[in-house]
Amino acid sequence: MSFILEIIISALIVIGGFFALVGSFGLVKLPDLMTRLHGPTKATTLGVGSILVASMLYFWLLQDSFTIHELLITLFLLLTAPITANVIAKAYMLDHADPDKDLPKTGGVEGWATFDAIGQEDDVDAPTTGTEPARKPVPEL
Amino acid sequence: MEFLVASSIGILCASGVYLMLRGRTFPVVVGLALLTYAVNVFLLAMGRLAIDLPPILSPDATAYTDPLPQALVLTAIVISFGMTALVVVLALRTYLEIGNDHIDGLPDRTPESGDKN
Amino acid sequence: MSLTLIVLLPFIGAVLPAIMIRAGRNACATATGSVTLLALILLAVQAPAVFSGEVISVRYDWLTGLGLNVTFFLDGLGFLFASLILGIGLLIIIYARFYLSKDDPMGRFYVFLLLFQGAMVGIVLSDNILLLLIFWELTSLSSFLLIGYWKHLPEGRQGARMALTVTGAGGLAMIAGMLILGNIVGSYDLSVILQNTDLIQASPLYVPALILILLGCFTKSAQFPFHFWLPHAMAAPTPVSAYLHSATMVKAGIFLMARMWPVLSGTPEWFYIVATAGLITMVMGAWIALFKDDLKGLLAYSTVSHLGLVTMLFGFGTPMAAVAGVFHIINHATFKAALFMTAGIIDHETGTRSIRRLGGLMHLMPVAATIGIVAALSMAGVAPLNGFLSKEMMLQEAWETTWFDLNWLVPLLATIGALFSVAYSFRFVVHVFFGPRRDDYPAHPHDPPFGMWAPPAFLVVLVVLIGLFPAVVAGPLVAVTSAAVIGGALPDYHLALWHGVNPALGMSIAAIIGGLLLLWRHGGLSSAMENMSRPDAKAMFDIVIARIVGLSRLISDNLHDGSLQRYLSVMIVAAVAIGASGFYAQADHLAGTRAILPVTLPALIGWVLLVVSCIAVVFTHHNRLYCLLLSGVVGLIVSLGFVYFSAPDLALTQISVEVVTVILMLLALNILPKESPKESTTSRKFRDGLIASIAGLGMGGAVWAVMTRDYASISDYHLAQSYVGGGGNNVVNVILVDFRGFDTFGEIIVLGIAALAIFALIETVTQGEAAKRLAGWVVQARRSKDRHPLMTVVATRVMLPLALMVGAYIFLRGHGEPGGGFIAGLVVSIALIMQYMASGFGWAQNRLKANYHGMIALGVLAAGITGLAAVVGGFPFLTSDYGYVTWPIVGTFELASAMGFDLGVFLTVVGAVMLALAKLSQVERMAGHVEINVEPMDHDPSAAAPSPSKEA
Amino acid sequence: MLKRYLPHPLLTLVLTAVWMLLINSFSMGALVFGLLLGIVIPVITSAFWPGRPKITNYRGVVEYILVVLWDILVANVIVAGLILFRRADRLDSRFVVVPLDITSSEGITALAGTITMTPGTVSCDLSADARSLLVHCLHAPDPQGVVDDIKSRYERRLKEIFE
Amino acid sequence: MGHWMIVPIVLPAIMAALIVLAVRHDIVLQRVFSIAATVAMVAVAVALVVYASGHGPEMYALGAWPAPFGIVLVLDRLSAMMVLLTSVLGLGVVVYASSQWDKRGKHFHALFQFQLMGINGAFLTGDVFNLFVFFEVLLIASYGLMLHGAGAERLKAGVQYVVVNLTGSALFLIGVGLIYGVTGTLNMADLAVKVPLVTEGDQALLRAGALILLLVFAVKAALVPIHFWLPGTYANAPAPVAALFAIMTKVGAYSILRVYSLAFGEGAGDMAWLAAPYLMPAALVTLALGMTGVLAAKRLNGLIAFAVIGSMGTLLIAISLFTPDAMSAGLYYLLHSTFAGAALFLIGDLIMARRGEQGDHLRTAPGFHQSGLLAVLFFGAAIAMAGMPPLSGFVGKLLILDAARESDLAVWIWSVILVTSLMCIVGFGRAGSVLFWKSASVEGQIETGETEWPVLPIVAAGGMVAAMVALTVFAAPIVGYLDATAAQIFDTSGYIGAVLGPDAVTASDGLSISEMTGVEAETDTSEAAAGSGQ
Amino acid sequence: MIEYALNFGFGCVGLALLFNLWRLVAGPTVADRVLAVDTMAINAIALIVLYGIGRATSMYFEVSLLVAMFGFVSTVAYCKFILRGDIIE
Ligand code: NA
Ligand code: NA
Repeated sequence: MSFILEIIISALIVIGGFFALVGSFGLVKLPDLMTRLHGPTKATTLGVGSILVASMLYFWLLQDSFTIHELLITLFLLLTAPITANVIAKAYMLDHADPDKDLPKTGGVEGWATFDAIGQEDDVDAPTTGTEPARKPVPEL
Repeated sequence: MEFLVASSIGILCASGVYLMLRGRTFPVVVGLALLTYAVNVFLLAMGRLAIDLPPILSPDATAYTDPLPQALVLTAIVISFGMTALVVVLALRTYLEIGNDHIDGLPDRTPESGDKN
Repeated sequence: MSLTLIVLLPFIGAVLPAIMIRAGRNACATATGSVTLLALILLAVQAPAVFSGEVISVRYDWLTGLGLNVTFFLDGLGFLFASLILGIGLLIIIYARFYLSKDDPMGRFYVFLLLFQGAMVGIVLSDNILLLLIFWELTSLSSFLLIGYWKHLPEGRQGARMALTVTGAGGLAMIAGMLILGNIVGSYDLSVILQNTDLIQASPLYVPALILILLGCFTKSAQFPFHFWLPHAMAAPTPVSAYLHSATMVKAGIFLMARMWPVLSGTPEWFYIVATAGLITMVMGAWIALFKDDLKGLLAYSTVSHLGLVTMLFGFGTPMAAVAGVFHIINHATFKAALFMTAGIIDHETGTRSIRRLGGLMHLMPVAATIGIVAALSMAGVAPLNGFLSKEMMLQEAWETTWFDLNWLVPLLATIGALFSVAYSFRFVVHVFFGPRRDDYPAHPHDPPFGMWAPPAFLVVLVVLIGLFPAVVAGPLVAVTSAAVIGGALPDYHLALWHGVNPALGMSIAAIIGGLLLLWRHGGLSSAMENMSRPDAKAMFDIVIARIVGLSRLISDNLHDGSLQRYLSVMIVAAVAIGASGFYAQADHLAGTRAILPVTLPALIGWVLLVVSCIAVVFTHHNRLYCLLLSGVVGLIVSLGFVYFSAPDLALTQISVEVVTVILMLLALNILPKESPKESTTSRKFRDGLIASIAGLGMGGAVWAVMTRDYASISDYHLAQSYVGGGGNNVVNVILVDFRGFDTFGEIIVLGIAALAIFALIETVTQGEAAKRLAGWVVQARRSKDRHPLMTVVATRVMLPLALMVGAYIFLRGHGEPGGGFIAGLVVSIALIMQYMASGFGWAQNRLKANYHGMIALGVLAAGITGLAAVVGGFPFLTSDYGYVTWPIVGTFELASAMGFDLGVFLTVVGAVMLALAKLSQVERMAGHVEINVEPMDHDPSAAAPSPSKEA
Repeated sequence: MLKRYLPHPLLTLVLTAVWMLLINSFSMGALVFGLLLGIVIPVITSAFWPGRPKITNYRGVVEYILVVLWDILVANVIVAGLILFRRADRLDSRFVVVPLDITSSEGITALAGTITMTPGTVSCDLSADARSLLVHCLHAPDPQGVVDDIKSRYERRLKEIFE
Repeated sequence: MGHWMIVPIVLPAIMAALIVLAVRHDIVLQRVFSIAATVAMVAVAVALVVYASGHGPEMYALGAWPAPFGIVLVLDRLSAMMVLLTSVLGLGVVVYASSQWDKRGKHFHALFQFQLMGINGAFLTGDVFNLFVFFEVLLIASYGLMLHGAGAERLKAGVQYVVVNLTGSALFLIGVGLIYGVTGTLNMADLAVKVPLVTEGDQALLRAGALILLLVFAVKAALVPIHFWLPGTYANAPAPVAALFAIMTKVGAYSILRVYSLAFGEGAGDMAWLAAPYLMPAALVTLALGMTGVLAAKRLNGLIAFAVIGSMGTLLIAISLFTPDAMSAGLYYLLHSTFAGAALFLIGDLIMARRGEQGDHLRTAPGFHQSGLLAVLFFGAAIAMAGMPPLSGFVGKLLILDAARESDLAVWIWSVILVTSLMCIVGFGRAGSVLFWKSASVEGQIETGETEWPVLPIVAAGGMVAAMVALTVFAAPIVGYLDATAAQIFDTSGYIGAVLGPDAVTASDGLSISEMTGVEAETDTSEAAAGSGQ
Repeated sequence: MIEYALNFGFGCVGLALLFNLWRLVAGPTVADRVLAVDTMAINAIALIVLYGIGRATSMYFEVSLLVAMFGFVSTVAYCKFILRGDIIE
């Protein structure tokens, strides 16, 4: 019984390590940021998730101490990975993507949020100087 | 293992010191941060190295690492955090006041113009 | 008691002129004079005792351990000088009342004068050489003020500083000399020192002490080669010159030589130093005086010369010469003070002190002229005036003196000195008072008011009386003073006009005839002198001082060039050097014997990551964002290292601190330049690299040495007591909140202060240069139009409750497991900051409405009050307690007072982090020129209408 | 009354569960305390989450989670294959635009997150009016198929949950 | 002593927190709180001094943990005196600042109280790492105060000050770390017991650590060549802060004399008097360089700052002789130079405020308001700083010269002290002449609006000068106190016994000290241990 | 057996970290570097969990939890910085 469990746990560890490696390998291999983004957000997350499950099972089944808090980390990673990917993509596109040439049109009136503020015509932010008066609805500290 | 730790501390210290000797506030702050890492690990190492002997009492544990240096490092981390915060803001504030971020408040200079830095 | 009062009266009285000046100049002068008169009367009361040979003394303990006590004694010498100081002082006070103009601040003058007077009296009455030193230096200080009294005159200021420098320097040398002397004898009491001649003169330290003390005397008494300051001090008002530079201060050195005569004189060193200096001073001073056109200059150099004369006499070291010296002190004081006052009158009435512009004053101001002529004749040594008497005695002593086997040298030079003296004295008389009346005086000269000529007249009467009846008028005083100087039996001497035909008479006659001849040829000589290049003392002094200041600036300015890089490199090199010097102070270094841990794969990976990151930071530091990212990696690796080496609390703390630091640095980096310019030269980089490498080697080597050897620590106690005494299983946490809770108390205060200081720093950003710069700030980089991306807003909303949950968990478990108030505080702060970052400052701030200042304060108070609760219970500050509580359903749980403390930590951390970051973000908003947002996202698709912030 | 102090029972449950996960061992005391926190924390953070969606379709939630978890597993194998075995220049990577019907910001976020976690796609940007989603595909020879897949497999389910 | 020992630390901390919590928007209430707290602190400090002069060293075990395991405070003559000095100086400073300085930025009074807390903590603690913590408290408070009111020059100097001290803090930890790594303890008394027991093989490391720690203290004490931070910092700090900083350098000096006479003193075996060979030359050079700076100064604040450096040199010359006589002399000079430096900075500030754009530049300019009174004060403080009579500087220097005569370096010490005194006299003479005399030859008067009589500032600055007068007049009782203090410093067994109990004293080798100093231990150690609140 | 699996895991994750480091140093865009650091944090979690399994201790769970939380926060902060300059506006 315990042998089978060990095999399962070991497999999870191996799979996890493998995926983590693949994700990071993608980071090295893939040609540009947009493609590289796919590796870590998925492969790495799954890899770590798999190791976390291995840990859970290990403590639960082999160490006799029921632990499930690894789930929490998994939950966290699942919740945060898309946001991370989103902001990194936006950060990349701002400097390296021309919304007119490199990106498809939104299909609506407004452009992509990174380049286009709602209700305004301008495309790209020009350098701003200190003319705009700051409204202060919020008390400073 | 001790060699890895000692050399890490040495390298952290050397990088930190090198950056601290640069002419602008930002690298100096980063240098101080690196030196702080070095010092923190240094302090921890003063309690000698121990693997998987955390100073958390438990009936299973047979030995513990020296908890005292850890407590000292914690205090040191917190203090240097406060200090770093202040020095960062000070660097910023000084930059805003005098218009450049040279550590001595000197005007910007080109590489040819002097051996100041 | 009255002795003390004599010294103290001028000091106490010094407040009077300052107060009385409002009552008018007369009242002020009267008050000042009364003080002096009172002191003089007190002195006179002691006269009978002194003249009967008694030594009156008084003693108060002050600093007995050091040997510095307030002890005064009054013997003949002290009596003579005190009389001169107070008597002439009184005359000067009267004289000055009329001399000073309405514009001169008279109150101040009298204050300084009384301070000086007190200091002088102190010198001559001190029975403790340390006390004497105090008064000695006080005369330097008060004379500095008096010389610089006319502060609008550059000559006055410079003269004052020169006098202070020279006499101050001498005074400092004398301190050393006196300390040596005191140490030879074992006491600083003069009366003891004066008993120990043999001990002192046998000591190997006698010569250094002698030289150092003489330096003090010579500078004060303007002896060669320190004579140059005195003429420049003449820029002072004439009453000052008359008082300080003829009658009193310059005699302080003479006084001290007289005072120390019994113990210091009689050795060859004494003779050759003192007598030679005196001789040179006498001749040289007289020669220079001869060619001075300024009346006060003439008198000043004449004073130098006469002081040289007295010095020479004391230098001879014979009792007879000492008597002559004492007698000449008295005589010189009378005629020279009178002459100074006369010069002052002439200056006052004619508007000039230049002899070339004077002449014929006999007709215009007969009274003053008479006074001046009599006094000048006395100075020339013409019989039957008092100057003649003491000069005769001097010449006689000189006749009997052999200098390095040359028996003619001293008599010859003494005669020449006397000759010059005759010449300048007669020049004073002839060129000022006689000759035709001129019509080009700057003012209309006439005799001064009574108050102004009475004081010199009184002195001139003394000049005549002493000359005619020396034994009666001056005899007792000379006797008692000489007795005090000699400290033994008096020699056989007679104060009389006629001593028969002796060498002195011949020398005297030769001097007078020669002097008159010299005066006759004066015009030619004078122009010859003018054509001769002479060293100008003032110019030389100025050059020397300028050179010293220049050198100081060279050293100081070059050393303190304001370069932090230099300061830091010096500091680091010093640290390495001192550490190494300590380490290598021992010849053999035993290697440690502690077992080495094996290297594992994860550790090796971590090491590679760390090393590469460090190297990368160094090489890419010009790009600051990369630099930050890389240093973040270093932080991560260090945290992993903490995990690996059994320090989970450290890892937690490091990681949390890391994030806040990154946020902070990014906030700063938004304003700061994004790149560091490449401005270091290769050699500079090499040098810094070398320093850095050595520092790294030192630190690494030290840690290696420590880790490889065993030790025993006090922390075994902490491990043993953590649960039993502190109620916690996490020993690190128990140390933090209990064993060493006091450290933590200080640590949170550091954090609180940092936040307050940051707040204060940024508060001023709205003013001055910074505000201008921010108002004109140009946002350089392309900015995304999406200020608050929707996904991030939503995700952080979900995360907030989760993160708070984690915060609560970390806080509560800290005592038993890794965690605690600090980390929990950071977790909560970061969760809150996340709201600011995702949904914008305005929106988050409106919802948070927390008083971060108050939070910091409450945190410190909570920790402090937890500590004080123990005090109330009678235990030391921060004594902890814990217990177990059982509630239905919930079960048993631990309650520890340390949690109250940890709560304080938590509150302070949250308050400090939030205050610092939120306040810092104000700068960003000022620079960014954007509206503060009231909506969390730029466009909320859930809402029916477009968001209000877009419509505004 | 209950509504005021327990505005979001689901959130309370989730938080209590998180607490139990953190505590990592079951005890009555921990549960009570977790429940307490689960009630208190939503109240004190309510200002930061205005208009929290009232989710009542629990079955939909569970179903959705299972679907997504399965897709994540599959996604990873596919992406791993692409990374390891396909030459970079033979990847047919491109942007696609997913027009959105869902308007709840939570729903949009969940959809975008799901897209990122599932096969070969990463949500990159929203249009300024939140009507379309920019998605990057690692390897998408059939872009329209990807869009249709997303809309039918995820957006539909999410709409049921959130709207 | 009950719990009074904790008051100088906890009172200002609580007070600062209350100021931030309750009255941070009301400057008047802040002043009331701050001054009241400082007055109370003076009162407590007086009581502590009185108590300490009648008893041996006493320990306060924080958290009731026995030494060396917990942190202890130690009250002896020295620490009590330093706390009193801090309080009195602090009172003068807060009074001065309350006239208007405190309005130029936020949180002056809170930072000020925290600063006092840090300084007092450093003086009272008996634990090396706790000393580090209090160093940091006082440093970070000083950063806040130093930057109070901002301004370009001040900010520039502030950056340097902060960075240098951060480096110093790192070195502090390295030094403490090495000491702990070898001895396994942090308690100073315990260190004194354990240092002589360190085996030969480990001594090199301990020595290296102790010397690095010495360097850190020397940074605070502004010793050459690590004094560089001081001129810029002091010259650009707000005047009341610069005045308060007069005690900060003393913290460095105090730490040196405490640690290196207790743990590395006579009883330290192979490491006896470890610091002396390094300190003495550095102190001599410091004095020389400080006074060179005085001569070279082109600005008044620079002049004063360099004079402070010089005075630190003088003080450390006395300390590094490590004899009871010299220690007593040094402590006297410490008291004196603290007031002298503070007085000069305050007076300099009053002058500067009235000289308008001329500021503290030592150049000819028209006269200014109240120059008469300021001249008197300046003259008084200057002669004190230069060590001229009749103020305490002269007594202090005499004491030091007298105490140095037995030293091998006596000739050097005497020469340097006396020659530099002259440099100081010349430097201050030039400055005073330019400021107060030369203005008389220039037409007109500078109008800055500062025409009101600054009552509070004058009281504060005058108080400092008065303190020096008091030091002179009451030199005998003060030196008496200091002699006993010096004896107590050298009688380490009293300190060790108070902290660790009488058994520890017999365990250590450092027993013969009382014989050396000729002073018997006054302490009844068992009583001290009993009264420590355990 | 788990021992071998763990060593394999360490090897994989270690190699992954080195890949991340390579991307961090090589760039070329800032976004690449941020992505590299973010991935590093996630791999670090794997490393800690593997270590925990190897040592049979759950002592380090909170560390990995915080790495997860704060890795995210700093990544968002970096990106916000690139996108807007001001991360709190
Ligand atoms: Na638009
Ligand atoms: Na996807």
